[in-house]
Amino acid sequence: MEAVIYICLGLLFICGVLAVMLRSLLKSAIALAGASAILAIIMYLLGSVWAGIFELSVCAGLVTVIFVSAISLSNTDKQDLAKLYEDAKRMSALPAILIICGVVLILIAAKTPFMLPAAVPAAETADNFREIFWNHRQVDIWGQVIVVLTGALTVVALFKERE
Amino acid sequence: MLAAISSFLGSGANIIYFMIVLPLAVGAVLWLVNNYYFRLILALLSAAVNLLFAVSLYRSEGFYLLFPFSSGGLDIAFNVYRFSSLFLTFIAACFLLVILYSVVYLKGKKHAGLFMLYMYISLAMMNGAFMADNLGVLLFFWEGLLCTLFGILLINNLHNPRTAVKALTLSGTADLLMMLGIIITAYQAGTLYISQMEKLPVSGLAAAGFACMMLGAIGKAGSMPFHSWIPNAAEDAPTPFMVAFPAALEKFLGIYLAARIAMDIYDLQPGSGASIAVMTIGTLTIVLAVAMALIQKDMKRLLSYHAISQVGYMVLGIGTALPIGIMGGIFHMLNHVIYKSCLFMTAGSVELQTGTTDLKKIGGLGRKMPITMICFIISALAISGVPPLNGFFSKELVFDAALESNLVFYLGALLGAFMTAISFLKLGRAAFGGEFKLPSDRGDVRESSAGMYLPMAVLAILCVLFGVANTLPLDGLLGPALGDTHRYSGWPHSVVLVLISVAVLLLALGDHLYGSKKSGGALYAADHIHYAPGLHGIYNLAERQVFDPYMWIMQLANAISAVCNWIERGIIWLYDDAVTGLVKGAGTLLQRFNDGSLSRYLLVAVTGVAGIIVIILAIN
Amino acid sequence: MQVIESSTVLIFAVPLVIFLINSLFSKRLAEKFSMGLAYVAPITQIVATAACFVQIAHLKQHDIIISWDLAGAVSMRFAVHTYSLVFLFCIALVSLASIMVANRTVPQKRTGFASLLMMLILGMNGIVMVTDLFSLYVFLEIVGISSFVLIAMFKSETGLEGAFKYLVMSVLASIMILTGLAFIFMQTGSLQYDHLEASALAGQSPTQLVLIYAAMILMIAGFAIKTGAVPFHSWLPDAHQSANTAVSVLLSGIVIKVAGIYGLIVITGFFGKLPGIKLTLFIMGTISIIIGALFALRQSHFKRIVAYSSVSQMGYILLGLSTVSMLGLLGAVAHVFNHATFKSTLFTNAAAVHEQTGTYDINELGGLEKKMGVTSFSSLAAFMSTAGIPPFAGFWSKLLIIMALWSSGARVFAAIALFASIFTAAYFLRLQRKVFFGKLRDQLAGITEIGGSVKLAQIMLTVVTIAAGLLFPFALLYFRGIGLL
Amino acid sequence: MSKMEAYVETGMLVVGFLLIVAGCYCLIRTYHLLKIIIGVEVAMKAVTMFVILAGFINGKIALAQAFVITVIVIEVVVAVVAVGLAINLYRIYGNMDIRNLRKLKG
Repeated sequence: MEAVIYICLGLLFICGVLAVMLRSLLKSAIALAGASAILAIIMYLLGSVWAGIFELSVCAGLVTVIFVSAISLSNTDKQDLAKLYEDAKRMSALPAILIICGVVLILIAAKTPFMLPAAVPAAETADNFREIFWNHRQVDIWGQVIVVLTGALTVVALFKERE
Repeated sequence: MLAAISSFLGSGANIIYFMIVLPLAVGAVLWLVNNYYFRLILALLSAAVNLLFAVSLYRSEGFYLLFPFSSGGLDIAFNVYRFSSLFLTFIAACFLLVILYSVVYLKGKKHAGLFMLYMYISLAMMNGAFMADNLGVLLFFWEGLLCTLFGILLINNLHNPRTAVKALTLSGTADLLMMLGIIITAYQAGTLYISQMEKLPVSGLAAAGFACMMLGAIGKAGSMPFHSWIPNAAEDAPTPFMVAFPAALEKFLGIYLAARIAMDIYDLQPGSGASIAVMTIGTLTIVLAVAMALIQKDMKRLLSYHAISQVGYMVLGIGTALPIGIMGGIFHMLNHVIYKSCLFMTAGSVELQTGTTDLKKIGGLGRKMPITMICFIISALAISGVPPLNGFFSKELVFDAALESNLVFYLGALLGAFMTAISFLKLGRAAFGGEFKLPSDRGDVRESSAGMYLPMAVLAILCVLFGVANTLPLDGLLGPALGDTHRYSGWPHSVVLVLISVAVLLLALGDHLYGSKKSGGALYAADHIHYAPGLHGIYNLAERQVFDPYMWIMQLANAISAVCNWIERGIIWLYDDAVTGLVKGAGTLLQRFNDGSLSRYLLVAVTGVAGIIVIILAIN
Repeated sequence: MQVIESSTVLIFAVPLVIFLINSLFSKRLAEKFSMGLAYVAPITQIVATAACFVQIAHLKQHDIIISWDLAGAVSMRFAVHTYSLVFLFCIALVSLASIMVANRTVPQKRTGFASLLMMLILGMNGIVMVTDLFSLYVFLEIVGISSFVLIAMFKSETGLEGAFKYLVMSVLASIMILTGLAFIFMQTGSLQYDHLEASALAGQSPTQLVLIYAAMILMIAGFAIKTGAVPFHSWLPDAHQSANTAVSVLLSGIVIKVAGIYGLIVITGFFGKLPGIKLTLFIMGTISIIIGALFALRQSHFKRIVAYSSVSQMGYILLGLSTVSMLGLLGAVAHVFNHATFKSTLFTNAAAVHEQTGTYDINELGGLEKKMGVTSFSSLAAFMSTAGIPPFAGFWSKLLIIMALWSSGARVFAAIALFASIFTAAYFLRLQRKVFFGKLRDQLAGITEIGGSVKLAQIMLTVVTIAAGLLFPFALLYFRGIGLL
Repeated sequence: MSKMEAYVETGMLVVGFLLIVAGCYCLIRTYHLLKIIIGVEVAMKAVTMFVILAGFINGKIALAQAFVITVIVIEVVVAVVAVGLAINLYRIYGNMDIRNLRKLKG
């Protein structure tokens, strides 16, 4: 299983960097969707099925749809992104920065005595999740309800064409 | 009553806070609301509540209160006990009358609200000063009073702040001395709390501390050498100010502190050098100020010199360091407040009706303003020390103490009494006697309204009451407050002294009659002294303000400022150009940096995170 | 208990119900009545807060936990304590002022404004009452989202710009806070306040606590962004300047404090004893005071000056928190209350001046004192309170903060805090002088004092400012007397 | 727990940090409004992963799932608001350049 996780991590990293570096907004959005999908797989592998499903449907699906519609509304093409927004030029330092950060982080992880807390095996089932989500986290659910209502207000307030 | 108030306020000690906050709040309201009747009612009501609080404090066992949220050096401590609460009561009672008079006097005048605000702030400051146990806190209230004094003098003279600046300079110098004295005293005693101080011996550095504090305290009361703004204020300031400040409130405060310095903070021994020095200041104040009063031709100015001269008796009494002297000094202060407030009120009443207090222009007012005249006569007799009015008894106590110390002081005091009597004979006859001199268009002079003569009448009655029944103030109030069980009430025990005093008064009467006959008119009755050979030259110099310490200070200041001009210029450059330039430059630089670009905002934020990481790593 | 429970229900239910009513009505009807209806929420909240306070004073219990079970099992837990009551009261007061101002400054989209305001109130109430760090984050986002939309909904150029900048900075804050939460969760296994109190830092060595340190760094930075402390302040003047003034009242008056300061109060309450945290807050507070004041000195836009003054004042609150002592916390909370009142006053005045003269540029104004007496006076009172001049309320809270700094040994910071008051006085004197004092400009000759609800709001807030100043020591004594401090 | 899994956890932390760096870099450097939002989303993926990782390490994966679901909902709504703002700005300026947003400064 570890090998699969490593591969997924690598893919997630690549998708994330691509989403930032790609020279077309549409491709960036698709790379982002890819990252979400791979994250969903990692979640599934770590045992959180429901979160994975949510990530896949909402982040990889809904968010991508929003992005794509926004991109089509604003029709920025490839040349524009490169020229008008100097995207390629301004993003070009990212790989170097990532390599430096990566080396530093790996050195820190390998050399320093810092410890992560010892892992505890999970002893929870699907029922347990349902219990926690619906009962123990009710405040959060109400919060979600309010967030969604606010989102609805946002759509009314911001997306309407000029009156 | 205390119980009722205490239960209302949560604790009796909370009265202490209310004594300070209530006047501030009322003052603000009076300032903002410009309606005469509302102002009258609220002023009376609040002064009455203040009096109620003061009385209930007086009747209580006393409180010691430490402000609950304090830390090293910033402790706010209040101590209310017999002596201070007695003064609180005095001042509250006096304030009630003064405020009634002021509201009526200032009806419809410009800046009346501002005047009220300053009056109430002063009350708050004074209450605070009486209750403070920490010398630093005391100083805060003390200086606050200086600010209101300055403000009140500025009210009508914004464009010509001569008097205000003079008062600020002189009182400020006195307060500076006080500050210095407090620093030395605290250093010597090792504590800022009066209640923890054991009587310091007046020697070495402590003597300097004593001198500074004493000068500051009696300077506040208006004693020489910090007196010379008072006659100027008599010309410029509204009369209620004179009633309130030089006549009453500042006397209370200055003498209160002088008494505490002599009794609680320092160990002032009778006959010691310090005692002699204080008594000398007192005697000089009496004689010199009354000599100036003698030649004045303006009612308010004349009275203002007497306000200075009378302080001399109080300082003299306290300076003797004898129980009888201190008692006499404080009793004299109480009496002085009563009759001098009354006198100033009559002056204000005259001014309001005739539009002037220049004695050359008025005369014969007695028939038109009978109540004012009666009040004037009673209080003038009291200030001259005619038995059996209150002034007589307190002066006798002071005389007694002075004689016990040194004959010179006694003679000086006696001379003062002589001249006081002369000048009041002249004033009374010139203003109220004789014929009516005002131009015919001002012929409608009549008695002032009830709001004005009521306080006067109360004070005049008190003059008589405190004289005839002097057991009440002496044994009933002051004795217990000072912890002195000796009885001073009743007639003075030494008949000889009384006879001498009476003889002096008769002598004064004779001199007055002689003078008025010689120079033709009551107003000029003192001219034979004014123009006597030898004295004439000195008076001339005095008129030209050669003896005015303010002028000395000013000349000194001029010299210093000439020397320090270039330093000053440098400092001005530092403040005007360097500092503001630096601040403005820094602001502009920041403004330029903040160019509205979101990337820069984010970059700054990320730098901030890096900064936090660095701090945390550096600490660990 | 009964009283507190029903009060909390009201605090949450009333805004929600008002929101539902707004969306159920027909559009035209809602546009007419929604603003009037909105008054109900803050007024209910003030009453409920007062009732809670009376009850707490009666019970002499500092901390009260309320559990609701809506769906069977014990589920929702909220806490009410003295400090959160102060915050709840401020929320209600500022919202009330905001609605009063909005009555005048929001001519259209009144329903939208009212509904979003209800969401904002809900979010802020949630923040101060939840018992779990993650729930705090959720309500933080509600506050954030409704603030963005409130700024942007009028679709002015600057409004959209300010909202977008706020959003991006806020998202950065969310990323940091959430990462911090994940680290704390990783270390302790729970985010509930009572679990954190029990398990936090118990016998751990620094190498084991690396996650907590990382979390603290990220969360302090995140909450500092929400607070607008320097160097995380850049969005604040932009957003507060560009928003409709009714919204600025809310943002500057209460949102930055509930979203930022309250979060910092919570996390310093748990982890403030870690070495380094104190110093971080000290430095951040001091820099905020000075830089904010320097910025404020150079502005010419009325609202921008006031907004930068918020940055500066947040510095004082951070200094109070940085002592991690009871006295400091008390000073900070008192300053939160005072800042809520005087900052809303100043923004209300900005609205009044703009409504009457049509400009925010202080260089085009002058001499309004004679024409707009109430505005001028309330501005003066607010400015004196901000500058900490006794006996106004700001003096007392600054005094408490400086005393806390002094007694915690940070005497240098105490001195800086004291002297920085001069800056405060400087920029507000400049504002007051340019706008209200001096000679009246000819083109302003015809203006009049603002009337209606804005004037009422000014009077209400000024009365609260002055009364708080005069009664502060007694209130303190009273709280001590009933054992709440 | 085997040693391998500890490495997995460290690896996830490292990758997550790198993704956050990438996202924030994009946030700071880009001139395009939508690209900013994409950068935010990239960083949020990493944060979501951290939460799940935390639940995985201390055995409270169910609680972590509850957290993650809430986070996702919030993330979507924030994205909607951001896109809404971006579109409104596009309507005003005709492009999505962040450099338009310099009216408020100083």
